[in-house]
Amino acid sequence: MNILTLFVVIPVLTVAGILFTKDLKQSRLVSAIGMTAQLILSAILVYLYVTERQAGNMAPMLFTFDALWFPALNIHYAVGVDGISVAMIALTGVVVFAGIFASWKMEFLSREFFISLILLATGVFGFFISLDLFTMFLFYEIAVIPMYLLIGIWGSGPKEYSAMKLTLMLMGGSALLMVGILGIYFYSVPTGGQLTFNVLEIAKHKIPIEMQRFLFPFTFVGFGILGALFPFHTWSPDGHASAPTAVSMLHAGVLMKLGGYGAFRVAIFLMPEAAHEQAWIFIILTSISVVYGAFGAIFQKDLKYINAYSSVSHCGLVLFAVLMMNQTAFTGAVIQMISHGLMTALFFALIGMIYGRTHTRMINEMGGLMKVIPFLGVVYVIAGLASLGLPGFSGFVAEMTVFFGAYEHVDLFHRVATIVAVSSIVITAVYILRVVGTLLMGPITDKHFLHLEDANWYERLSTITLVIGITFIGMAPLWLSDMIHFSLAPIIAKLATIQLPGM
Amino acid sequence: MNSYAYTLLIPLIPFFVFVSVGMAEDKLKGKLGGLIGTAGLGIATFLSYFTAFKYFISDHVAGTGYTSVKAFEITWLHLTDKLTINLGVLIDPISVMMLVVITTVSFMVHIYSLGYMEGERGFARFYAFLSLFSFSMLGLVLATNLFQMYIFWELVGVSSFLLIGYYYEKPSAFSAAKKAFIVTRFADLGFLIGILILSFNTGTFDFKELTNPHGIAIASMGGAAFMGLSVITWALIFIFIGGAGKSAMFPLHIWLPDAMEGPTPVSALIHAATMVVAGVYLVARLFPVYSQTGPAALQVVAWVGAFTSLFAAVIATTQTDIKRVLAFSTMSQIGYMMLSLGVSKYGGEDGLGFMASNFHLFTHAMFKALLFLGAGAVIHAVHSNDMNDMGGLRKYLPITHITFLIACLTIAGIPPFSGFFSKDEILSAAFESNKILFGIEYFVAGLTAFYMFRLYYNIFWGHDRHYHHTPHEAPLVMTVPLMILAFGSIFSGFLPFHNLVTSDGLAFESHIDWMIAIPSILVGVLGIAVATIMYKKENALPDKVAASFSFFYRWAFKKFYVDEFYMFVTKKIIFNYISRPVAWFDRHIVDGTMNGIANLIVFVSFNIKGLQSGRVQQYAFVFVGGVVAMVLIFVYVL
Amino acid sequence: MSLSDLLTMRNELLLTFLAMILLTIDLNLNHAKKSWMIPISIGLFLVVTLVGFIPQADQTLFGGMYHTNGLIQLMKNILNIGAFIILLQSASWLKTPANANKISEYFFLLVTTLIGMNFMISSGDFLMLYLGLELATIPIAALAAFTHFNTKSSEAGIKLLLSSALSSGILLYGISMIYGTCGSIYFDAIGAAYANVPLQVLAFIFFFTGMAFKISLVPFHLWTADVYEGAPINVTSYLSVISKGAAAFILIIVMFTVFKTLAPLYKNMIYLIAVLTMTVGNLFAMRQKNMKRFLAFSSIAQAGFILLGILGTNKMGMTSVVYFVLVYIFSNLGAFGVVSAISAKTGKEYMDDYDGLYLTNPKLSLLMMLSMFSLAGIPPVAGFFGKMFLFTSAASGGYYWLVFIAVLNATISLYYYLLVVKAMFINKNEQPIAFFHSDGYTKVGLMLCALGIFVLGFWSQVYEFINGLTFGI
Amino acid sequence: MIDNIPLNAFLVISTLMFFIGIYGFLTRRNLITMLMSIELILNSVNINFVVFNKFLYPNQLHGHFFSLIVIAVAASEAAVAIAIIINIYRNFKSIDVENLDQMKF
Repeated sequence: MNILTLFVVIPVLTVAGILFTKDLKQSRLVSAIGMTAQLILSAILVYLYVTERQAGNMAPMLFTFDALWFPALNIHYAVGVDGISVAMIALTGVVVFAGIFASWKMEFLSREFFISLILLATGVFGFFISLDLFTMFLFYEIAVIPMYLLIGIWGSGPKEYSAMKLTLMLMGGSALLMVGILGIYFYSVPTGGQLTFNVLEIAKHKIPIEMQRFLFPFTFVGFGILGALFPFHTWSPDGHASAPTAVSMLHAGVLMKLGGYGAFRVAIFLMPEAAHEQAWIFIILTSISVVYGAFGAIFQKDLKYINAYSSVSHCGLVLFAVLMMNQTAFTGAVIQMISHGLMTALFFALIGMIYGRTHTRMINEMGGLMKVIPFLGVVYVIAGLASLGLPGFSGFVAEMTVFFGAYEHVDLFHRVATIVAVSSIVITAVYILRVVGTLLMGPITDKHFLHLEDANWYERLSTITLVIGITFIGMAPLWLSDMIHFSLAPIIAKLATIQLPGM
Repeated sequence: MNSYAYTLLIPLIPFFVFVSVGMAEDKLKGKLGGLIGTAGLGIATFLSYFTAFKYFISDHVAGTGYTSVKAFEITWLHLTDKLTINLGVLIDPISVMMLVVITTVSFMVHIYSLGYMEGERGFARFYAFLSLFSFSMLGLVLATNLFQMYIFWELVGVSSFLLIGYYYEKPSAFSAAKKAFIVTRFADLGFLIGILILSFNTGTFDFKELTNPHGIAIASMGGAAFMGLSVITWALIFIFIGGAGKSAMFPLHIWLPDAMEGPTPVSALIHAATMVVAGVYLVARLFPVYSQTGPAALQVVAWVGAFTSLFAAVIATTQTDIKRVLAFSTMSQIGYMMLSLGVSKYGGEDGLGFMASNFHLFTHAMFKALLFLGAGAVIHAVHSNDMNDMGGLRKYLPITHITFLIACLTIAGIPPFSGFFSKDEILSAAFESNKILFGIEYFVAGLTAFYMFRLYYNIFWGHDRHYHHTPHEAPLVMTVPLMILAFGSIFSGFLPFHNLVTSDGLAFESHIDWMIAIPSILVGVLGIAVATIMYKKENALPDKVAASFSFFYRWAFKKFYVDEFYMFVTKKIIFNYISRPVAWFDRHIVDGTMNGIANLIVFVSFNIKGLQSGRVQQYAFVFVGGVVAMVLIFVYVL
Repeated sequence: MSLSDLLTMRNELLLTFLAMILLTIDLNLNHAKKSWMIPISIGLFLVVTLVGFIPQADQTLFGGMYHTNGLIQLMKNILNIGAFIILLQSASWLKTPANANKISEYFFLLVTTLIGMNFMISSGDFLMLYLGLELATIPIAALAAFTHFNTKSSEAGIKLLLSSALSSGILLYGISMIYGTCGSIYFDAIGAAYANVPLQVLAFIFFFTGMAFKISLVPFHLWTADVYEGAPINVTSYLSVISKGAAAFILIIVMFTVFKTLAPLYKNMIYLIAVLTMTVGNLFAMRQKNMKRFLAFSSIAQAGFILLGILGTNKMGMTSVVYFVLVYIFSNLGAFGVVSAISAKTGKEYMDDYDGLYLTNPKLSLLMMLSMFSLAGIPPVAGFFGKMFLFTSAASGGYYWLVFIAVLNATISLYYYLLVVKAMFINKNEQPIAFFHSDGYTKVGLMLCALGIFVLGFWSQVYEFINGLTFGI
Repeated sequence: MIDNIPLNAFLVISTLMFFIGIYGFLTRRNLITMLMSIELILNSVNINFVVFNKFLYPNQLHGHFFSLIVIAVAASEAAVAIAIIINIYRNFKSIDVENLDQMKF
């Protein structure tokens, strides 16, 4: 069997396995085994990919597998990966793994919880391996829908409202996406050819520019909604705030990345001309996202809201980078996705663990936690520092690559936008330090906190996995960056063929 | 690889100490963590001295200039086609000098802290952070390129943050740490923008390429003008903003006084001797670029330096917290260094200011570290920072007293202490360049002597206060570093800096210009004299003076309300008028629109229910109406 | 024409025999044994259904009045499968004492309407079409009024009958005009003779409204909700699935053959009606608390989606419509099956009653959730594929904005489908519906639905098979 | 004799009947009267079929047969309708269509 198909098969088998379990202990064990296998498989994939590339395989996608599914519509089950998807798969593997351990004590309807969680993961993995727009869209929706149950059943606060809002807004996004994908399909080849959903095939031809102009906004905004594009981001704060820990982790950590990845892989890759024409609108929106999210975060009091707004800011940077449309910025976008995925998952994991102890997420009700739960405190500080872009952590690498890529444009508009985006690093520092200060530092504000226990083994495992990811990328980014860099060659070649008007 | 490859170990040893001590923090009993840290830094110090010896003396061919050597370099990240971030070790006169400064002071602080921090909760953590700082700072000075410098620049920022916030349970300590981080972060934004502009115009980060005065990189600078200044000038000004933030230049200085919340050894290491001079080092590093392509930027550097030195000195005369006095004094002295760089030119004797700046950096590191550690010993003895709680301590703390006095004399510029020599060079450089700046600096020299001796007398003279227990001299681990640093303060002035650290690497002749030196000594003596009159014995004079300048005194005492201004801008304006509206806008307008759409749908849904009236005849009516409508559409529309 | 040619009509003949046999058996059973009718009927119906799968050559009978081919046979089979599932699901309701004497009547009426539908689909002229249509409608009115002690049931029956009489009157008026202008009632001849003169356009509109009534398109849908609510659940599911499916089949065949020259004109009208139907259906469905009424409006919205396939006016369009109806049958029957099972056991029909259902009846809840997702078009269940292909065929005609509106409507529909999911999974309930065991018929019926919902999407051969039979303009 | 009457006259009659039927259906409150209105509509259709056949296509019988079958279907429809109406009368003691609005919105 093709190694990529395993990425879908293993979760499905895990789900099937959980169906036969009886209680929390069994179901979490099965999930843990399944997702550990998945993590190992991700690592193997990275290794195989790198060795294959070093062996000189220059194909745009590796490990491809193609099976005709609906011959009448030429829908294929087509999978394949390049450096970008490999990186995203590895990210997903890590986050899902950490997510399982972060929900080790999910007592209520535990079987159903793990099933939904892993279904979500299946969707994400499937999305990243897909080369066929149809299956991509299929997996996209598979990934979105379990969110409703996960938030609605196991969430907190106004969970029904948040779950509904999140689901509907994301489905609204897929309405746009559907138009975009179908439009691409019907213009995928010059008149008379066999229509195709295959991304690589479509990329060989140029979609007529009038259609691109029409379809690009649909596709980009469609994916952008999932990527928390301003002003369509409002599902994110509510959704994250209500979601249970592992769900927030997965959602912010990997699901939102579907937006950025899709915007890049579909919107920009297939419709570069229109992207080039219309980028300015979205650059304005994303620059706003970046700064606006950060300012929004300053004012919040709920830890999850803070992190949700910070996600808006960071994911805004992903889309911002994608729109810059050069190799460096694309690389930066991917690294930022991975970096943000790990960081935000770590944040949400920690928030969940802290909430599990203090039973509040309001920062002004907490204080001095560093003294009682030093492990979580230290990891929180690490996450915070990573989030504000400290060198040595992944966030720095990502942001710098993005900024340099964006600044590569010589015109004033792009440069001003870049500087606006760059300024977010200060605002980020403000809110991160505010949280760290109020939450962890200072005297202990509540005497109940004196008896809190520090992290358990599974919590340590969950957080340390993510910390390792963050620091590893932060310290030695070259392999990742080069892996992505190389994979961008086809799109860069395609971009180079565009006639740039007036430039 | 070359014969300097081992220098890689100098930053790496503290790094490994940081990782190992940091990981095993709670397992390290007693002073073990501290000892590991100190030992590690001892090795690094030894290697640094060895490097200095090797570079300046053994490897040096007489009569030639010092060239820079890339001891080690790896690619860390590819950014664009041209720009690659490398990490490496660059050996040249200023980096070697900085190595010596950093390792010396850091080593002293490590030893000192064994005594000072004894029994503190998180003793090992303290040493882990110290090692992290040493690593970052060494990485910074050894940077082969601008971006590496930025990376370590951020890292020193965070280690400073961690160390200031060491007493994290004290809200004031953490807020000081936060302030330091955010202010420097803001400045780093400027640095980053500067890097962006500079690197895209020159196509390189590498210092060797950038600063080669005959290289392509400098030649390619120029570029379009923006608001009357060339793009490169703007880039350099932005980069200087970064430096100004780290070096606490006005108006980005507000974090430094608060940073004194950290443990005193930290203040000595970071906020006096090493990190705060990073800005100076940055400008010195890029000095050829500044002097060749951005004279306007250098002007900015000079004036900011001069103003800060005056501004800080004035404030220092009014403060009562001894560490804050020292902090303002640091600002003032760094102002000197900046000024000196600002007035310098490139090459030969014109580069006097450059040399003087580095010289002063070196001597200042010694005496300021000494001052801080001395202050630490005092605080250790009386458990207070406020000079009103001190007095007559010379009997109890003899060693501290003597070393402190030496340091005060040094900073006051009294020969033959080192401060005299370095300050004299700066004044000479300023004299040759700009008489106004020179005048300011003269005045500041006097002020410096005054406030330092005000401090000195307030601590060690006057009558005893009510101490909780009798103050006692610090243990030997603390006094030995004091003595070593005192030794350095006295004799480092005799180092032949004009042969070693110059703008173009070539030695030049330098001598003391007595026409400048004698008035400067006199000014220093005058300052000391005034301080002696006012503070040696308690009398009413200081209050009278304060009263007669009450308005001015109050402003100076309140640090000219700069903090309050920032507070106003951040808390009131940004928080209230940007962040709060953004949050409101997000909840009510953006989210409101989304919810509004949903509510609208529900509203419509509720209001059209009458259509389904339950009456079959109405249904039929709608049915027939539908038919008619379709007919009409077919007839009139299609 | 030999007698053996009549075997071409094997579906209709078998169903007729079945109806007769049922009546005969019923006459010979005493009261105590009436409930035997259930296994007998279902078993015999299964035989009929299976016979339908025997391949058969294309053939024409009665000079073109009746014809059959692979596509038509497929449609009939789809309807048979649906009807079979409904029969299974009706069992537990029929066993209630109130129905003890009416079991065979139920089967008889139901089979009769199915005969009508089969004739309707097979029709080659308007006379056969009309006959089939009426045969399919009038017995349903009787079925709707089946529980005669229930006022709602009678009301539903008369509302259905009166509305359908009006609509068939208008439809007939249209047919008479077509006859007047074309001189024939045969589809082939009319298709060839259609010249889009105003009277013919008018005739088309009248005809279309008649069919639109059956599929319940806005604004001809108003009867739907009331009848669905009033009729017994299994009749409702029959109406919403089989009756609607049959009408959709014949509509698309007629639209693609008889009225193909009108296509450029009617596309715009269908565009409008599709938007109206989806939107109005959704807006009404949002507020419903009664599950039957809720499903009624949801089925109106679904009908709007079917129009998207017709709009494609190509082979892809027809395939997607047939495929969608197939998927829709399973999804909707899944939902109705659960509602029916619960109603038969507890008599509860309101959404609030479903609160906390998952904790007591997890399997029913899961099936209900899957059906809801399938109806909403959420992968990986079959409904996603059905919707997706409909959208594809609409997009093939360049109707991108319509696709957008449709998907937005699907999003709104997801809202109310999720309300059901929310009730079952999220809402807390002091007194949830207690756990109960369904009888074997229901279980089999529900399992068939679950199987269909899961398999139809992934098993692409189904789509390919349909695609091999369909045609476009 | 019938040949002297033009086709249009029949069509006018049938159209009038059709609309009278629809009008009656929309306005009469009595269920039986509504049913009668339906018959009017169906009869107008019958007239159409017959006259079209007679005048336009005299050499075939489609129209005649169609109208015959419509009559038959109308009869069966009426039968079922009246059965239900009787049931309604039992339940409501009235056959006024106004009463039939238990289910709405």
